[in-house]
Amino acid sequence: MSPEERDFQEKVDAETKIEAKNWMPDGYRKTLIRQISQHAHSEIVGMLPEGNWVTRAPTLKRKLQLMAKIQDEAGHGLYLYSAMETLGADRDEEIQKLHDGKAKYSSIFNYPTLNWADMGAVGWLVDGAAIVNQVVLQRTSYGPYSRAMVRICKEESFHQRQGYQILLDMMREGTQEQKDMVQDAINRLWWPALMMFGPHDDESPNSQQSMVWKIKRKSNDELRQMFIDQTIPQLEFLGCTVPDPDLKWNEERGHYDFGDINWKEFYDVLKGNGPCNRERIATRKKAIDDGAWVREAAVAYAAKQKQRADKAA
Amino acid sequence: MSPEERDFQEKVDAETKIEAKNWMPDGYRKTLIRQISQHAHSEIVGMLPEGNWVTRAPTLKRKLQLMAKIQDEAGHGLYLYSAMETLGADRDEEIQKLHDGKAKYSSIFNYPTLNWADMGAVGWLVDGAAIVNQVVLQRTSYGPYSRAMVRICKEESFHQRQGYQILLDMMREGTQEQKDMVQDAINRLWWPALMMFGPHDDESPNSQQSMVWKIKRKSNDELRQMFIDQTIPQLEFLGCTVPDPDLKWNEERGHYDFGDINWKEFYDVLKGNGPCNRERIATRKKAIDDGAWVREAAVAYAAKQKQRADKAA
Amino acid sequence: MTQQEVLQEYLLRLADSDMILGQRLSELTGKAPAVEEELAVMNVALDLVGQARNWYEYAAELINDGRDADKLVFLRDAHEYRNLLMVEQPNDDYAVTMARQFFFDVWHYFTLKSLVNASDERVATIAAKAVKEATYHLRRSSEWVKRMGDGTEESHRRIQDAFNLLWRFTGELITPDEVDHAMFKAGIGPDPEQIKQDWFGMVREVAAQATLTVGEEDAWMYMGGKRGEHTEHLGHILAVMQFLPRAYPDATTW
Amino acid sequence: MTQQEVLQEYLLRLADSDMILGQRLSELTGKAPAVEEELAVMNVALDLVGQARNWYEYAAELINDGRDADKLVFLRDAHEYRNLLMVEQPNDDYAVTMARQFFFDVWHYFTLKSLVNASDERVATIAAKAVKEATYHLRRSSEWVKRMGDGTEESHRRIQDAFNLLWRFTGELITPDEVDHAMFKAGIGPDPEQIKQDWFGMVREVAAQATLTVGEEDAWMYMGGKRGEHTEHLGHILAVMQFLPRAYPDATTW
Repeated sequence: MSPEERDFQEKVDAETKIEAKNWMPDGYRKTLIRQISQHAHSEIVGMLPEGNWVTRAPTLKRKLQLMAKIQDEAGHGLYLYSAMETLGADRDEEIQKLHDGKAKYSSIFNYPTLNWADMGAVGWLVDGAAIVNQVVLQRTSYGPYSRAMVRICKEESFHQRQGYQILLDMMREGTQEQKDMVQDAINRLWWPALMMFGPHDDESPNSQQSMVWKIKRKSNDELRQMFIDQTIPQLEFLGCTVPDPDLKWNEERGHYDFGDINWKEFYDVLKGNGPCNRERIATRKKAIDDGAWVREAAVAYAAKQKQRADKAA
Repeated sequence: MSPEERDFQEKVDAETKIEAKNWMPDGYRKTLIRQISQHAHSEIVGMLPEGNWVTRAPTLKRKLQLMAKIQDEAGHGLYLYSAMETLGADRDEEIQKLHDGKAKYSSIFNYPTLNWADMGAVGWLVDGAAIVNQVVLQRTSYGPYSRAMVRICKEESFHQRQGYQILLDMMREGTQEQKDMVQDAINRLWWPALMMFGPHDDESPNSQQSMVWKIKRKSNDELRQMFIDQTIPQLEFLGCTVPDPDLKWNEERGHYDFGDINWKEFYDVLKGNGPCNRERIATRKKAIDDGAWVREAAVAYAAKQKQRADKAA
Repeated sequence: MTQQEVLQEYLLRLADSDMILGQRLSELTGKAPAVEEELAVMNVALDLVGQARNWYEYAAELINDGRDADKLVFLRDAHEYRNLLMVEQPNDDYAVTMARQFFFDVWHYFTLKSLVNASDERVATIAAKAVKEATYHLRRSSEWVKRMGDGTEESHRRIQDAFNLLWRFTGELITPDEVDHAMFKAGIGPDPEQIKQDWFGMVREVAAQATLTVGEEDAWMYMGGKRGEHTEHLGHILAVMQFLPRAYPDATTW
Repeated sequence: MTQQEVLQEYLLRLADSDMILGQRLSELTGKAPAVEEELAVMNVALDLVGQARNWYEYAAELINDGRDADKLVFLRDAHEYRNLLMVEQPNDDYAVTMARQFFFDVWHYFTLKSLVNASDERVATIAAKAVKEATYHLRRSSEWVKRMGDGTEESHRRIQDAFNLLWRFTGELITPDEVDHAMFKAGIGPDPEQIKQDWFGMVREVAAQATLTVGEEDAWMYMGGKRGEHTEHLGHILAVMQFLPRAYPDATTW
C-alpha cells in the first residue's frame, strides 16, 4: 500500500468523507463512476415505464402525482450525473455507453408496465427496494454521492408512500377488477424487485472491495432480507399475496424465509434478454440522437452570445 | 380543323368511343389525363379521412364494411391510374405532381372526419355527389375512362347506400348523442359536398370545350342541382336538416332552391388553405417516399429472377 | 347564453387548453433532447395540468350538474372540448414542440396577466398563481426560440419550418368570438384588441431576435377549437387519456 | 379447466390474434408503399377481421354469458386478450410489417390446415374457409420476404434487421402450453410438434431463398400473450380500438 492509499483508507475507516479533490485509488474512482452512472441511467430509463401510463393516469390527482414523480426522477438523474462528473467522468460518454449496451441500469425497468396498479407497485416495491439500498448509501464514503443520496432518499420515500397509497386505495375502495390489477401487478413485479439487490453475496465478486472502501455498506443478501422483512407486513396490510409459496416468517431467524430466485432470468435480463431491454434502449437512444441538433443549437447560440458580449465589452 | 380533328369530332358526336390507339387532339388528351389523374388521386387521398376512423370503428360489422370500402377505393385508384396510362401518362410523374401541390384532388378530403357519423355522411354525401358526376361519366367519350366508370359506379352506389344506412340506423335506434353526431356530420359536410361539383358554370372556363368533346356531359350547376334534388328527400327521411336557411322546394322550377355557396372557402381550400390540405399531402408523400426502398427491392428482385430464368433457358 | 354560461364556457377553454397541452407534453416523457429538458418539459406540463385542475374545479361548481373536475376531463368527447387547436397539434420535432409552446405561452401570459384583475374573485385568484408559472414558461420558450433561430443552420431551418407550419393555428389565439367579447364586457376576460396587440408585439420581437420571419396577420387561419370543432388529433389524444375511467366506469376511486 | 373452457380459451387466441393483426394492418390505411399494397394490406386485414368474427361468434356461443362477438372485441381489457405477442408489435417500416406477417402467416397457415380436420365441426368449417385466405396471405408475405431479402442492399439489410428484431416473438407461435396440448388431445388442435417442424421448415426454406439468416431455435423468447401478459403496445391499441363502445355505453346500435 502506498502512503496515499494508506491515508485514503484511514480516512474511509474513520468515516471521513472523500471529496472530489482528494486523492483516491483508481479502482475506487472507476467503481464509483460505474455505480453512480448506473444509478443515474436507472433514474432516466426508469421514467419510461412510467411514461407509458402518465398519458393514461385515471384522475387529475394521480396524473399530477405521477408527473411530479417523473420530474423528480429527471432531477435525480441530473444530481447523479453531476456527482459522477466530480470524479472526472463525462456525462455524454457514459450515456453513449448506455446506448451501446456497455453500461447497465436497473434491470427492473426492462419489465413492462401493464396496468395502472403498476404505477402503485413500482412506487411501493421498486422505489422501496431502491430506498433500502440508498438509505445505506447515504453513509457511503464518497461525499458528493453521499449528499446526493440524502436528497434523493427523501423524495424516494415520498414516492414510495404515494405508490403504496395507490394500491391501498384500490384495495380498500376499488372494484374487484381494480383489486385484481393490484394483485396482478404484485405478481409480476415481486421477483424482479427482489432481483434488484443483485446476485447472492458469494456470486458478487466486486462486493468485497466495495465494502472495504465503504462504497457499499451492506451485502446484497442482507439488503434483500431487510427489504422483504419490511415489505411483507405492508403486503399483508394490503390484503395481497406474493407469488412465493415458500415465503413464511421464521421465528428462529427473526426474518422471513423465501423461495429461490430465478437466477437464469436475472442473468438473461442482464444480458439484454428482458421483455423491454431493446425498447428501452432504443427509446433513449432515439431521444438523444434526435435531440442532437437541439443541443448543438444551444451551444452555437451561447457561443454567439458570448462573442457579442465580448465585442460589446 | 384538320381532317383528323374532324374525323375525331364526328366520332365523338356519333357517340363512338375514342380508344387509346385512336388519334385525338392534344388538348383532349391533356384534359383527360388531368381529369382522370385527379380522380385517381381523389380515390387514394380519400382513404385518409376514412383511415382516421377505421381503427375506431365501433362494431365488427362496421369495421369490416369500412375496410372493404377502403379496399375498393384503392382498387378504383388502380383502375383509374391504368386508364390514365393508356393516354401515355406516367403514374409516378402524376403522383409526383400531387405531392408537389401541382395536381388536384377532390377538395372534400381536406376536411377532417370528426366523429363516427362522418363515416356515414362521407358515404352518403361524398360518394353520393361523386356518383352524380360519375353516372354521367359512364357515357364519357373516352372508352377506357368510360369503362372504368361503369365498374366504379356500381361499387360507389353500394358505398353510398351503406353510408346512408349508418346514418339511418343511428337516427332510428341511436341514443340522443348518436343522433347529434349525425346532424353534426351533416352540418359540417353539406356545403363542402355541394362544392364538389365545382364553380358555377360561368366561372368554369374549360367546361365548354369538355362538353364539346363529351368528356363532360353536364354542367357543374346542373349536376349540383341533380344532387340536391335527390338528396333532400333522403335527408328528410333521416329526420335531419342541412345548414342552409334558404333551402326550399320551388314548385315552379320543380327543383330545390338553395343558398349561396361560400366561394371564398372553395377557392381557399383549392389553394391549399383547407383544414387538412397539409396533413393529407404530407401523409401521402411520406408513404411514397418511405416506400421507395420497397418498390426498388421489388424491381431489383424481378430483374434478378429474370436474369436467372434467362440463364437457365 | 346567460352570463354564467358564458363564464363556464370561458373556464372550459382555459382548462381544456392547459389540459391538452399538458397531455401532449407528458407524451415526451423519456423522449426529450436532454435530461435538463426532461425536467423542464415535465415541469411545464405539471404546471399546466395543475392550472387546468383549478379552472375545472371552478367550472364544475358553476355547472353544478354532479360532474367534478375529473368527470369533465375524462368523460367529455372531442366535440365537448373547448381547447385551442394549437395545443392539440402533435409534438413532431422539438422545434414544433417549442414553437407551439411559444405561441401558446405568449397568449397564455398576457391572458392570465389580465385575468389577475378580473372582477370575478375566483378567476383572479387562480390567475394570480398561474401567471407566475406562465411567466417562467414564456421566458423558457422564448429563450429556446432564440437559441434555435439564432443557433445552427439546421436549427434555424427547423424552427422556421415550425413557425410556418403552426402559423395557421395562431389566429384562433387572438380572434375573439362572442364569448371573448362577453367576458371582456363583464370585466373578467381581457380586452381582445389588447391581447392581439400584445401577442403580435411579443411574437414579432422574439422572432426578430431569433432571426425568424413570422406569417402574415391576414393569412388563412384554421379555427374551431373554441366551439368544439377540432382537428383529427384530439380524438386520438382523448382515446388514450380517457381509457381507464371509460373502461372501468364502476371505479369510484383510483 | 373443462374441455369446453379449454376450447373457449383456444378460440379466443385464434380470434384475438386475427383481430389485433387486422387492427395493426388497418393503421396502414393510406400509408402503404404503393397503391397495389394499399389494396393488398387491406385485403389481408379484411380477411383477418372476418375470420376473427367467426371465431368470436363461436366463442361467444360457448361462453354464453350474454356477451356477443362485439362485446368480446370492444369490452375486454389487455389482460383478457389472448393474442400472440407477435401481432401487437408496431408496423415500424415495411420490412417489420412484412416479417411479422410472414412469421404469423406460416404459423397461421399450418394451424388452419390442421384445424380443417378438427373433430369439432364448427371449428373445421371456419378453418376450411380461413385456410384458403391464409394460403394467399402466406404466398404474398413469402414473396415479399424474398423480394426484400434478395432485392437491394438496403432491402436486404432492413428485412434481416426485421427478422432479428422479431425473432424473440416467434417462440410463442410454436411453444405449446397446456391449452395447446389439451386441444391436440381432444382431436381439435394441431399436433404441436408437427406445427413446430412445419413452421421451421417453411421459415428456413423461404429465408434461404431470400438469402436471410434466421435466429437460433433456443434463443431467448418473449412469451405471455396466450395467458394475457402482453407487451406495452396492446393497451394503446385497445385504447383506440375500443374508444367508441366505451365512450357511448348506452349505444346499442351503430
